[in-house]
Amino acid sequence: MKTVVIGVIGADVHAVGNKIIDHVLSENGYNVVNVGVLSSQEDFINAAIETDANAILISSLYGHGEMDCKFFKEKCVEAGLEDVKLYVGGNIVVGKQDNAEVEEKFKEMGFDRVYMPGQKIEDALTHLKEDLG
Amino acid sequence: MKTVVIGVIGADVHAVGNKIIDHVLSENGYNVVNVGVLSSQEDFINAAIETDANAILISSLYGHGEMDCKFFKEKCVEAGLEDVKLYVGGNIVVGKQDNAEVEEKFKEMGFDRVYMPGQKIEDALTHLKEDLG
Amino acid sequence: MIQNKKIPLEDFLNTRKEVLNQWETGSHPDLKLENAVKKLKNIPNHKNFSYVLKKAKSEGRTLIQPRAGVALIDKHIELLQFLEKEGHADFLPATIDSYTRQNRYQNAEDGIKESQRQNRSLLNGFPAVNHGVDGCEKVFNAINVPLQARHGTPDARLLTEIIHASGWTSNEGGGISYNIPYAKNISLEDTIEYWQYCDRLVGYYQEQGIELNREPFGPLTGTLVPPSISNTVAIVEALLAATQGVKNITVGYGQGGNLVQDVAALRALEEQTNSYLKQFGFSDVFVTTVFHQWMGGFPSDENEATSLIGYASTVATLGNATKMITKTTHESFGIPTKEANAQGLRASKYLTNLLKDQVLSDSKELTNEITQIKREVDILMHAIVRVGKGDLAQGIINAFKSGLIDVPFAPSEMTAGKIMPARDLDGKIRVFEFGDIAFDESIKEFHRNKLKRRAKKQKRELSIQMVIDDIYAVANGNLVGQKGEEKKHDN
Amino acid sequence: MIQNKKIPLEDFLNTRKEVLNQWETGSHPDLKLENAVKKLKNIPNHKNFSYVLKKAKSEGRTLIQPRAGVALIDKHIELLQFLEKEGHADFLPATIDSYTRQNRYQNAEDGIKESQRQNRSLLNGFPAVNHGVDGCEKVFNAINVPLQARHGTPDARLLTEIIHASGWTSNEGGGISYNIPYAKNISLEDTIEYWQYCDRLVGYYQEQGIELNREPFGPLTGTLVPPSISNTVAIVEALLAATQGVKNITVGYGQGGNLVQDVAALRALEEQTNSYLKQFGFSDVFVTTVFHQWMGGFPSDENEATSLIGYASTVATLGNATKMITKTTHESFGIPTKEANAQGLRASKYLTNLLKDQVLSDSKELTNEITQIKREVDILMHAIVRVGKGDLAQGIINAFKSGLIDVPFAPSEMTAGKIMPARDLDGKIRVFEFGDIAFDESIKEFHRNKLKRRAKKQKRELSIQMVIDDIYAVANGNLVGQKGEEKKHDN
Ligand code: B12
Ligand code: B12
Repeated sequence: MKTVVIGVIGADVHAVGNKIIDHVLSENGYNVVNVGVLSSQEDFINAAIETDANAILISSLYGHGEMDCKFFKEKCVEAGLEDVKLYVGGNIVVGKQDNAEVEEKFKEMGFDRVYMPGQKIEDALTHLKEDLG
Repeated sequence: MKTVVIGVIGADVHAVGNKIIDHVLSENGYNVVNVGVLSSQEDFINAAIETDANAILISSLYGHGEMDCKFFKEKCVEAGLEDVKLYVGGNIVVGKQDNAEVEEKFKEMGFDRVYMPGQKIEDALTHLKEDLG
Repeated sequence: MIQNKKIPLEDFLNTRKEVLNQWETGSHPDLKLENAVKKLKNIPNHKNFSYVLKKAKSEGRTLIQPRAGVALIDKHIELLQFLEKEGHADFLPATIDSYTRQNRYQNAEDGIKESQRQNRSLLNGFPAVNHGVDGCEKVFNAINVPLQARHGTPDARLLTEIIHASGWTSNEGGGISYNIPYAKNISLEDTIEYWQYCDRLVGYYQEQGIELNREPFGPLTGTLVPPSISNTVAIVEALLAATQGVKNITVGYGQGGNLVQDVAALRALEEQTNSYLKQFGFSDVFVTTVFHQWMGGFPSDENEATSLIGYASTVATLGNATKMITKTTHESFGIPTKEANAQGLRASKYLTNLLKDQVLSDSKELTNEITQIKREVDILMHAIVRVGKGDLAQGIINAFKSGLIDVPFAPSEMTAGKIMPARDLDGKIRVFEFGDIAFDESIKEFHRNKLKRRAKKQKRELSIQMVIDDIYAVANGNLVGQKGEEKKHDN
Repeated sequence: MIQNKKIPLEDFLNTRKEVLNQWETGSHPDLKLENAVKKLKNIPNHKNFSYVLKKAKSEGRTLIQPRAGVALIDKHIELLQFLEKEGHADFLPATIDSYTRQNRYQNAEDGIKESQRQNRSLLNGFPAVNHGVDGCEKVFNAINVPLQARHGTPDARLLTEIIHASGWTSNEGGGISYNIPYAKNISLEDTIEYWQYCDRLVGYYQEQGIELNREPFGPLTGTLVPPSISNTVAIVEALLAATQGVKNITVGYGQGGNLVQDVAALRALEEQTNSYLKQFGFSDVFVTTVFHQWMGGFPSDENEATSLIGYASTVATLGNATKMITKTTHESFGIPTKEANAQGLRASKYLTNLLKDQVLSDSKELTNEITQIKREVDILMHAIVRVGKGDLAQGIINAFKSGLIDVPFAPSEMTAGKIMPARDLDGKIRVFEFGDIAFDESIKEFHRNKLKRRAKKQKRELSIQMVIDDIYAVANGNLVGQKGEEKKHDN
């Protein structure tokens, strides 16, 4: 059973998607470790270390995603999590921006998969299978 | 009292605006000669000759205005009505087109005043005063 | 003297020869009835108007249909495919151009040529007669939903022949509703006769086992028409059509603006159409309703227009109409682009779908309004039957002649044009000038009281200026006209 | 132990010193109460929330207000001026950024700097505390309608001080409504105390003859919240505010989706807020209602979004809300541009104005629903008072602790999160998992029956998957979720 850490980063309290992600991934056979809303980068990293996770799925809905995710990959590497897959999704930037540009920005920051508004957790299931086996 | 001929040109049956124009111009002291809907160029010209009109106000709502108004000025001149002011208004072309271009097109055709969708008869009152005195 | 009797087959076939001679496209081999019958029998259910309407009715759904028509066949196909794909239209139309509507096929021909030359449509619709069966069938084959002709043609006999022979399974119109708002001095005798022909053709096909749909044009002039008047016309046309053998009829109503009055009108329309059909001996006609989104002057701001489209969709769905005709954000300017048209459809579909599980529930206000409309319709129907001395066709002709029934703001000289409507305080359409309309004193009292209350509240006279304000109001964002509406339109 | 008692002036002034020390902008001279009082007394009526609300209420109008907030002062002014001019907003907001909401003023400062550097807002709102009185007053002076802070701040004491001292005449929030949906593990004891302070400040100003408006946040999590739960929270917060001397309160409700349930909720909310205020001894509080356009996931198509905005406006107006908070076509993507925001306002205003003369009239369905909501609210209020042993503050804290009242989908650990709502067949929000909520057996039976009927009709289990489908549904154009909603979102 693969383990994934999920949660909502920063000062973000959007809880609905997080609860659904928890349910859908559990139903699909993952061991879900949910750090919940209002979680810091450290909360995600600590949970991933403790549970030996295969992937970290960050949600950011409220617009500050760009600031909140800065140097996250670097910190993961520092913590010895270089092989852990990093996903991010929700409404990860402020406003309606060009999807391709946003994706590139987050890929450059070290995320493996970047999801745009309107992409639901169900859309990530095949990717998770591909990436985690 | 100035006399104006009004009507709706071509195969056009939009009657509501025509009835309002009739009322508003009469209220404002004009002698209104209304040839009604479904009127040909000849209907307008004959009415103008018979009543010694000062202006002809053509309505076209249904989109065929461009075709229906072709050579109207020329026919007026032929009929000795070169001094009669020509106004056209309503929805005079097919579809939402550039206002300035449409205005130019109808001015080239010999119309003195051209009114775009949304311009009501009330908007023409000052012009009529200016033009007819 | 024209009467409401089923046209004998032989007479019909004789007239038919003349009709098919009106323009060269009338000679197409598929206009041989046996060929047309064969073609129509092969139409799959999902492209059959009657079938799709019946299904929607049984599911309680409100389906949507745009207006759309351009001069050239390929462009028209492109347009319809776009509206099907991007707009999720449930039904498609060919809105017919105004020259064809006046049987000016030569003008239409010029319009087609000029449109080809300039590579844009100079016609305000699709000239189906000029394009003939080949053109019309090409359009039909290019889409996946039922197709209907929508027009406003007093004499649509050739047009009707051509579209049905091309697989189009519905035709809008009627001897009254395609005369009064669409003509100036064609007699009702003539237009009723023309439309008896159109209905008889559908009746003929019905006898061959092909159920085509017919749709009287509900909104009439689209301008402050009191519901009882448009409902009466719709019911009369349904009876005239049924007499010719039509078995699938969609009666229509144009949004008035007040939610309760509109839902009441829809419900009264459906109930009374069914009950009058039974009363006249037609027990196997399938009746549905169509609601037209606001038919008067539209706001020019696109967001306001979309909002009005949304409101109309709410009313249609809560009123449980089976079909709704949509408008677009370009309405106040001109014929919409295909994009604008599809956007109107999307906005509409979103709400017909969202609200499909809800209806407006009975309230005292609603049942009172239904009762009021029905009572007025009954009185009008009674007067029509009376002056027809038993014949409905003669009745409606005479009733119009004597002003017993009257339509406001119509171009036609066949209606008295004396009736003058205005809105009451909550925006319901009432009458303040009755002319000779057949309402009894208690009905007139009801209307007068409603309008007096408004005049008092607004501190003004009941006058033509109030009516003009009401006509301008919706485009300005008001339902009940305010003093000086004409000055507000530049918002 | 915190209690629902008016804070003595001395205690308040003591706490105030600490509060003003929380960030450097707390030292502004206008935060001296006598200065603030002078400033607030000079505000003209048309920029005074309480005044404009009272006027709207007396005219039966529904006024509109957007959400809007960006990092920098000048940009925020530009935004608000645009919304006033192009959107015809009746009230303006500063939506506060999320760092400020969590009192992370240093993060907000970084956000301001970064926004200046990149010349675009990297904050999701206006950091009012960092901008201080000078910045906030500059904003206030730049507009011509009343201004309000809208946020979601558990501890908004400093923020509240600053905005009121800057002439902003309304503040959204409350000790419950700005905790449960906006925090994770801050106790209700703390947030109720913080908001007693905010209310006490308003009470102080009231004593000086300045009537400021307060608005509990109605929609809570915006996600399938049963009306009786959000109404109960609103009523409790109104009582808490009134206790501190607040005299002008706008209670809120977020659109649920079913027309009748939404109108019923609005009517029940207004009536019960007034009656509980009287019952608790407050006879001079002026109560209005605010309706929030759909607060859940929005459709991505802009025409569909506008249509939903139009439907919401229809409901608000027919339900006679005094204010409506608008959404935009960008809702599902991110913070809207000023253009998109103004468009949402125009679409909204068009209908609030068009429908101003209509209300939804009483039907059995409507009165039943009002009765149902009121009965549930009464039971919840009763339970709260009971476990508070006479004190409302203790009551609501204990009721949440024991799950007697519970909010679905909340981030906060202070609510049990056991309650599970779902829609019934016509889209009304019902409950199928009650946790420990204080409903009696007959209420539970009512809800269960409604949902059983849906499960039966849809041939499926009452399960969490049904709830997820309901959450996704509106964005897909359905109200009642269908099986497999998650697959439909790419339309
Ligand atoms: C009501 C209406 C109808 C009714 C008309 C009833 C009747 N017999 O009167 C019905 C339903 C029958 C109808 C039919 C058709 N209509 Co129509 N109709 C309208 C609608 C919705 C309102 C018109 C109206 O009454 N407005 C209120 C009056 C008071 O305003 P008005 O007519 O604009 O007139 C005022 C001003 O324009 C101005 N004005 C007018 N003329 C002049 C002249 C001068 C000199 C001046 C100064 C001012 C001026 O002053 C008037 C009074 O203030 C408009 C769209 C809109 N405006 O929202 C479409 C519209 C005019 N119709 C249109 C069309 C195409 C048709 C049809 C072909 C069917 C179709 N495709 O939908 C048929 C045409 C039939 C025919 N042969 O003419 C199009 C025209 C398209 C274009 N120009 O590109 C419009 C714009 C709708 C659209 N966007 O597609 N229609
Ligand atoms: C409901 C809601 C709220 C509720 C939240 C209640 C709660 N505590 O949960 C309330 C009202 C409290 C709220 C508050 C705020 N909100 Co809000 N909210 C929404 C709204 C309308 C719906 C969110 C939702 O629940 N959707 C339903 C769930 C199921 O979908 P979801 O959250 O998108 O999650 C799914 C997908 O995104 C995806 N997903 C999410 N994360 C990830 C991660 C991975 C790896 C993958 C693969 C997929 C994935 O899968 C999830 C399940 O399918 C959205 C707009 C919208 N979507 O229509 C705005 C929205 C998210 N909110 C927004 C904002 C700004 C705020 C506020 C700052 C206030 C404000 N300005 O309005 C505060 C923030 C407070 C804070 N500190 O966080 C903005 C964000 C702007 C931006 N990014 O540019 C949005 C987009 C609205 C907008 N257009 O302005 N909000």
